[in-house]
Amino acid sequence: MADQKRETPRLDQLESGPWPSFVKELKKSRKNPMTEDLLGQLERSYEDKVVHWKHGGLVGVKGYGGGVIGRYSDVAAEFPKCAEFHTMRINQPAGWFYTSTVLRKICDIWEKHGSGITNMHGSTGDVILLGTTTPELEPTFQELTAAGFDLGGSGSAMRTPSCCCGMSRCEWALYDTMALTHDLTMTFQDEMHRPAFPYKFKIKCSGCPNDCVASIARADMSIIGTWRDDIRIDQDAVRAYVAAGTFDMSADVVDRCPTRCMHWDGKKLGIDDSNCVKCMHCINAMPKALRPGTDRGAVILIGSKAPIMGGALLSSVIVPFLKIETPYDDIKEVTQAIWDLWAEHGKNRERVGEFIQRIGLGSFLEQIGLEPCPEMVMQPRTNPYIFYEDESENAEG
Amino acid sequence: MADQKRETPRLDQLESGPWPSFVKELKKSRKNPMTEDLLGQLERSYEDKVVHWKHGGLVGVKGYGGGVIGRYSDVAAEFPKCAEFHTMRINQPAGWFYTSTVLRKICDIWEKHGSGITNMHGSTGDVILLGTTTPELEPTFQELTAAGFDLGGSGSAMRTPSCCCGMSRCEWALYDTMALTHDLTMTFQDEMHRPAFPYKFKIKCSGCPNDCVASIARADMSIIGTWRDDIRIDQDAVRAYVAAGTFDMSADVVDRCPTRCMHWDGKKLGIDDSNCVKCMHCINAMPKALRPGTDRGAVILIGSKAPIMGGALLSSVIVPFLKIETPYDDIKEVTQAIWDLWAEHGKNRERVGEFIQRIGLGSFLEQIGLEPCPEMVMQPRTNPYIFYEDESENAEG
Amino acid sequence: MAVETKERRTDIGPPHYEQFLPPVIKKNYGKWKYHEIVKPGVLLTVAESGDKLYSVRAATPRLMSIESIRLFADIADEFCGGFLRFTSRNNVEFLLTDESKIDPLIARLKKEGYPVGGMGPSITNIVHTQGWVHCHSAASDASGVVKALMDELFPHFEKMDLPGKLRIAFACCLNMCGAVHCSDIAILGVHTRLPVVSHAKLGSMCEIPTTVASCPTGAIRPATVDGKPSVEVIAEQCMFCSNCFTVCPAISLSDAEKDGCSIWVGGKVSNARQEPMFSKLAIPYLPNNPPRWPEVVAAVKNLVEVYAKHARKFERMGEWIGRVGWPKFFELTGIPFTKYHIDDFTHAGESFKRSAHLRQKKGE
Amino acid sequence: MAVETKERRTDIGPPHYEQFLPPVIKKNYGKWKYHEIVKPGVLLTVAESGDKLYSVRAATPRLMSIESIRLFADIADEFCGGFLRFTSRNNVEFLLTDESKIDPLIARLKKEGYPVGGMGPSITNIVHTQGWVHCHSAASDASGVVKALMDELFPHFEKMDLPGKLRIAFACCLNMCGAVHCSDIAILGVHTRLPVVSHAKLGSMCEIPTTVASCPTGAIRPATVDGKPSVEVIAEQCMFCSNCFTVCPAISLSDAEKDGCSIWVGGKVSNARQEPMFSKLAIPYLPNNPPRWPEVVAAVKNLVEVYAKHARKFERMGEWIGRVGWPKFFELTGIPFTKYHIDDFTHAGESFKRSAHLRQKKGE
Ligand code: SRM
Ligand code: SRM
Ligand code: SRM
Ligand code: SRM
Ligand code: SF4
Ligand code: SF4
Ligand code: SF4
Ligand code: SF4
Ligand code: SF4
Ligand code: SF4
Ligand code: SF4
Ligand code: SF4
Repeated sequence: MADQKRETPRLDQLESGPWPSFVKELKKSRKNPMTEDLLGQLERSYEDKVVHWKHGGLVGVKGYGGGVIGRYSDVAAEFPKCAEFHTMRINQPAGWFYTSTVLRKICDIWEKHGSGITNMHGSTGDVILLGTTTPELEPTFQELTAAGFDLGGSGSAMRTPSCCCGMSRCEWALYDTMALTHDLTMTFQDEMHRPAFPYKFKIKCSGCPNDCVASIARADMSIIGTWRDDIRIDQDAVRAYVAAGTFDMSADVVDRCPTRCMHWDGKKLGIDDSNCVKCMHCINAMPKALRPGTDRGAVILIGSKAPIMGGALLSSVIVPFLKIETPYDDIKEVTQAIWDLWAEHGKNRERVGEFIQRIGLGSFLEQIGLEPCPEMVMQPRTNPYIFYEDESENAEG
Repeated sequence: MADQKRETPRLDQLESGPWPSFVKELKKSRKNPMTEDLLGQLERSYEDKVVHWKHGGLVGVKGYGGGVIGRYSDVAAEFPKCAEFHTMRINQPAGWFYTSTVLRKICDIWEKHGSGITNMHGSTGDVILLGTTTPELEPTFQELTAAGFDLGGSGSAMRTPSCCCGMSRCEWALYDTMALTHDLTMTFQDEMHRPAFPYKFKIKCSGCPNDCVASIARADMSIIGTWRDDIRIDQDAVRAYVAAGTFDMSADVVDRCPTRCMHWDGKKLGIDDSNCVKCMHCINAMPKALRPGTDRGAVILIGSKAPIMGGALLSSVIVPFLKIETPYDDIKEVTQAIWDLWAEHGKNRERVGEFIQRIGLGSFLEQIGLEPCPEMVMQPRTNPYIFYEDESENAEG
Repeated sequence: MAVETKERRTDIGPPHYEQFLPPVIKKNYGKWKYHEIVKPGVLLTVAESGDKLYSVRAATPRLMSIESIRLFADIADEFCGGFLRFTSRNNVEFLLTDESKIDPLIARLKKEGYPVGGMGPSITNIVHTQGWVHCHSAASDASGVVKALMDELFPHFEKMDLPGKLRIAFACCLNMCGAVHCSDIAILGVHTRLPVVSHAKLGSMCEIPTTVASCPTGAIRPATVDGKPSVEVIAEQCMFCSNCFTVCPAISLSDAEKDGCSIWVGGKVSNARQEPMFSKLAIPYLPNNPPRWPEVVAAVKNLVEVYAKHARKFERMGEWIGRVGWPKFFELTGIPFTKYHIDDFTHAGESFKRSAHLRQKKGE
Repeated sequence: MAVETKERRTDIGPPHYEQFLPPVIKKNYGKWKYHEIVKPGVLLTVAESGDKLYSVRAATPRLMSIESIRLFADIADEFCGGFLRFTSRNNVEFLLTDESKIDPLIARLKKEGYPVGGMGPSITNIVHTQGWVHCHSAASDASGVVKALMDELFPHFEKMDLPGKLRIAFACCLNMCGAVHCSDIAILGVHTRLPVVSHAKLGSMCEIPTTVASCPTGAIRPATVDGKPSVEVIAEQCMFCSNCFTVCPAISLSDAEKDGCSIWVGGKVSNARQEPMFSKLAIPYLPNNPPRWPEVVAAVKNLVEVYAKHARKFERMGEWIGRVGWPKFFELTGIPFTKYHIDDFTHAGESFKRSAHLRQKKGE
């Protein structure tokens, strides 16, 4: 059946148009019988308007509790070559940098052992190798490690950390995102490969508050670069932007500053840095004229996640400013303290953000040994339901 | 004991100072033995730092389920004259207007039947007659009704509605708060005097968004005047304010407009009324120059309350604009519809605001027969937990 | 409808307000043009007709003897044809048309101990509650704290020297009978010790299911004590709200040494500029120290002075804090930030700071 | 640590990124000065040293054949010494120092079907998920909807003609594997029919307590069906989140006719200007209509065009709506506002409009 091409009239309609076509990609690999059957099954889904995959069983490679997502067809009789169609999550190099050489190595391995179809990349950041069978998992894994690659995370484990390109290419990187990501990934190999948490735990590192890796929305721990001193201003360059007329300095920059701490008199740009909340907007608007300060570090935020099950969360501040310096001991210590607490007291399938809301941020901080500070809240509590402990310690002079 | 003055060294310290002293007030009435003992008991509380009242039992006047708060001393042996010390809540005239004549009538009645101590007024708005005994309740009530007064609300009933002075003295009143309050009070006498709700229900009427009767924070139904057309501007008067220099037009007015819909070029004030949210600020700043529009009515909001037990609530919009015209049928209909639903499905001690949050605003609106509109929300939902009914009705062309 | 005797009047409602309005108001009702605060406590309202109404606002302690009400009646007769009103914040207003009587009226009121002021950008009367004078639930007195506070804040009542209106409220327990949850500054009486249950009485005095249901945090469960049906309180889950006490007289939370006051800031009610806001916790606990609560008075005074110094014109307390940020508020007021400030009730997560928008403190 | 054979390498982690960096990056790492988008899809980054790096960004469908990856490798060898990277939104970037190679590279990429663009104020790649290609949970396909959308929105990828960045995301079920909850525009696959329980299989395939606990609204309770232990779903309490299905394979929610897509708007992630925001519901339901989902495409296109026409420079979708108000958004887009738009989950009350700040529509 595999050397006979399946009819895919519905999918074929997605080959036309200016945007790169995933159907063309599938067809490029259709010489692989798994992919040929995948095309067939997908066409079938387009006809039936339902998915044709079943829950995955527990599959994986020896000694690893994750990194592979098992997948089985519910129409295997018709599409036997993709009856089993597991994915392997391969930990990407920090910043998603490659050379042609190393990419070809991955392609060769996947040509030999899998469907030839990938995701570059998965939403968490891994290289996703889409579709292979249980027996192929271990050989694939061994060839990958030989080529220098390892599995990423899945299940109730630390997940593959990811980061923006940071210092490699961006003038705004306020700490070395790629170095930190690589170091944390290496340090926490055990936590990634042998799930021992109540649920998944993701780390994402962005070099500045633009947050190009969406860490504040998609990571249990979000590490976002920032600075403490003054924005550096080149007044000539500011005037050049204004002269060029690409934007209206008052309406588009000054009035858009979230704290309105900028002042423009037509000649000189003033910034009240004590009220600047490091949002990046003015710098984004004038990259040649404004630069972040030089006293740099990061904000650590915790707990973002998708809606299941208590509703989506954004991460919230637990360390307003931290210098990011090798060997990153303080970040590792706070991470470990959080994991210890959450691993012991978190419920099954309770993300750390939900856990904190359940036990209370105040009590969470106390237990991981951090001092509360007003930067952690949008505002102090509005309800009077205070769990007073010993009033003598609350009394104020 | 009563003709012998009690020692009140602690309270005496509160007689000095520029602010009017409640201790002086108590002493002015100490010829009344109840008040003499009250002074004694209060001094005792100042000494013990605890309250000396017990829970009240059910006391009241015939045919009424509320209007009286029973109160008993827990140190009655020592202060026998205030062993029983009930308060009567007397429905104030709308806007708290009085003549000297009518005030004297109340004083005479209270001199005869009670402690001679009052609150002008209670937080809900009533005249509070503080302190009498069970046998005095009915005679007091009869003399009050003879003088034209009636009891206010207490318990799980409609509470005494109140309002700002509105059209009687304020140029900003966008509907007749006193007329509406009086009419609603008269219409709902039964609901006020014979508690039949799951919990209390308060109505407060403010003539404009300044909300001088705090309706949005302290009323289950808040009726706040507003307008739909353009703010009327007297440009000469605007310039006069600027010339007088009491404020900085740009910094204090234009930049303080919540939607930044004002424009000042040094000579002329422009307002983009389509973006004006009727906050009143610019009008407050320049009462001689700006006036609300002439197409007037009110916003109806629902559900505010103090924190017990799900947390405090502010009222939220259920009717973004309504013309307020006698006989106020539409307000009465919506009130009745809300009461019917809440009375049937509300839990014991569940305020209507909590009830709405429990059953969902969408479903609440459906059941009281109001159409949902985007003015009712700060923003549409962010979570995907939608109770779809029949998808055919959701489908969109 | 209730059963009632023939002659007994019921459900007559309040007297119609119209009979209490002075002629100038009746004539110009709904036809006012503009107003002006001519001096502290004196509001001039001008009608379309050109008629003028003066309202002179005097402080009251709210808790009033009938002797003082009669005094007000006499003053009203003397200066303004017997017409007066009270305000939504328990001040009294004398309503005049004769401008020449304003100063004598002010002088008279002052002499009698009811000073004039509380208008415009000032501190007006404190909305408050019963306290030890009448309520069983009070964790602090109300009138005493208010008197002590206003004696100290008095200059701001008589002068209009603040950036904007500053509304203060006091409530003696978490029921918050008043404006505490939405005030520029609020003082709230709090219990901080566990409920004490009289197991002997509970069975006969309270319904156990109602008592259990009353607890917002589920800290109460049914229990049999000494063979009698009663309830027990799970210590770690109790946050001292007193709601169990409200529904069950066999429970008590009062504690002479551990009751006290908390301080809240930054709420508002008006729609002017920013939308209405709740008050936020500033100081979790201060002791009850009658008769003048010096710790509470000092704390409030500090808040008022810091606000007065730093806020811009028209800015309410909460708007000012919103502009400079909470870290700055704690820095300027010198109030320590503790875990109590971090919400941990139902919607707690909504108050966490979920962005990198931070005013960074410059490094050393 | 796991048991492992001697020769078997485990826990080696990813390769170190340094070996993949082009020389210009190695030299100027952390020492960049400024950047400039020289034309759509071409970013110039200038180092303190004066060195210049050009990044040319091309679209990918994310779902890539190894044949195409090899093609990218060949192109990288030809134009930029073999150095390339992928972005956080699944585009590919070729890293050059030789300015003269930019245009030939762009031409070549375009010829191969990987057009260049997606920078600056434009629409870049859609963050998306597996859909019918790989996930058991999908209520809609992912790649197909994305392809249909981007074909239609393509001009906004190639040009920088929008007020600000416009980020689109797609997820095929409520697990939202990606950026749906914080995107300018998000499309979300939804089930709208009750879970169907295979009572015969459930007992052996699923843990009943886990299944019961999985439901956010408590709609599942244990039940005995035909003498076997199983669960039942309380219809009125189910909001089709599929979480029970995630933990229990004996439950299914797929429905060929009733599954579909919802549309969300106004989320963002960056801290630029306003703080990060969640996406808000715009359209509760549109049908699944493969292969090109015309209803979804039309709806998104309308949203993009309305935004493009009305937003100010730099303003993201949610910032624009914040400025003009939600009523205006619904008016301009012509989308009907329904009860589905009103939150009714746990924190619902936080979304109610609790002020009189309303843009009143002028009366007729
Ligand atoms: C492959 C990937 C989607 C993709 O196409 O890229 C993916 C695929 C799945 N995700 Fe995911 N998630 C993927 C990134 C995400 C992200 C985005 C991120 O990491 O930045 C999220 C949102 C952020 C977050 O973590 O909350 C995400 C939130 C979920 C959730 C909901 C978790 C929650 O707490 O709300 C589930 C449900 C679960 O865990 O049971 C889930 C579950 C799943 C499962 C395992 C399905 C399941 O029910 O067990 C999917 C397997 C699909 C398959 O057959 O391949 N996936 N998942 C992404 C991982 C690739 C990679 O390793 O690079
Ligand atoms: C007298 C008064 C305080 C005052 O000094 O002015 C008062 C006094 C009491 N209130 Fe109140 N409330 C008074 C206005 C309020 C207000 C303010 C308002 O109406 O604008 C509130 C906040 C707004 C609200 O309704 O939520 C208020 C919220 C409460 C609550 C909490 C209700 C909640 O849903 O959170 C309770 C507790 C209860 O009902 O069990 C309560 C309960 C009580 C009780 C009956 C005590 C109790 O536990 O049963 C108090 C009786 C005191 C006494 O012995 O005289 N009182 N109460 C006010 C009524 C006077 C009047 O009729 O004019
Ligand atoms: C007399 C009274 C209404 C009544 O029927 O009793 C009243 C009367 C006036 N208010 Fe008020 N307000 C009165 C309580 C309130 C309240 C309610 C409260 O405090 O509990 C509020 C909401 C407070 C809040 O937001 O927390 C209130 C918020 C305002 C505002 C908005 C101020 C702001 O910037 O937020 C204005 C506008 C202004 O002052 O420019 C205003 C303006 C006015 C004006 C100028 C209206 C007018 O043209 O007559 C009146 C005199 C101003 C003054 O006192 O400074 N009135 N006003 C109340 C006097 C209370 C007192 O004795 O001090
Ligand atoms: C390459 C990439 C990082 C990476 O390591 O992969 C990247 C690179 C740059 N980003 Fe980004 N951003 C990248 C994803 C993001 C994301 C994440 C996302 O979209 O999922 C965000 C947050 C989006 C959000 O808020 O929802 C993001 C928000 C920004 C912003 C803030 C824009 C705003 O106004 O909100 C800037 C500043 C600007 O563009 O002026 C920015 C600026 C930049 C600059 C100019 C930084 C620089 O100096 O190099 C880079 C090129 C700009 C461009 O593409 O227009 N980048 N950027 C990502 C390219 C994705 C793509 O292929 O299209
Ligand atoms: S997050 Fe900041 S440092 Fe990182 S790539 Fe984006 S703009 Fe550059
Ligand atoms: S970085 Fe943001 S907050 Fe700081 S000055 Fe610039 S625009 Fe304002
Ligand atoms: S609420 Fe408005 S109308 Fe009523 S008194 Fe206050 S300012 Fe005047
Ligand atoms: S009333 Fe408020 S929203 Fe309207 S123009 Fe004046 S300040 Fe702006
Ligand atoms: S706040 Fe509490 S103690 Fe004070 S009057 Fe109200 S119920 Fe009583
Ligand atoms: S005081 Fe409040 S929290 Fe404590 S047991 Fe009583 S009801 Fe529960
Ligand atoms: S969003 Fe849902 S259906 Fe799509 S990949 Fe994630 S878990 Fe699977
Ligand atoms: S789909 Fe969601 S809401 Fe419905 S029963 Fe399953 S878990 Fe509960």
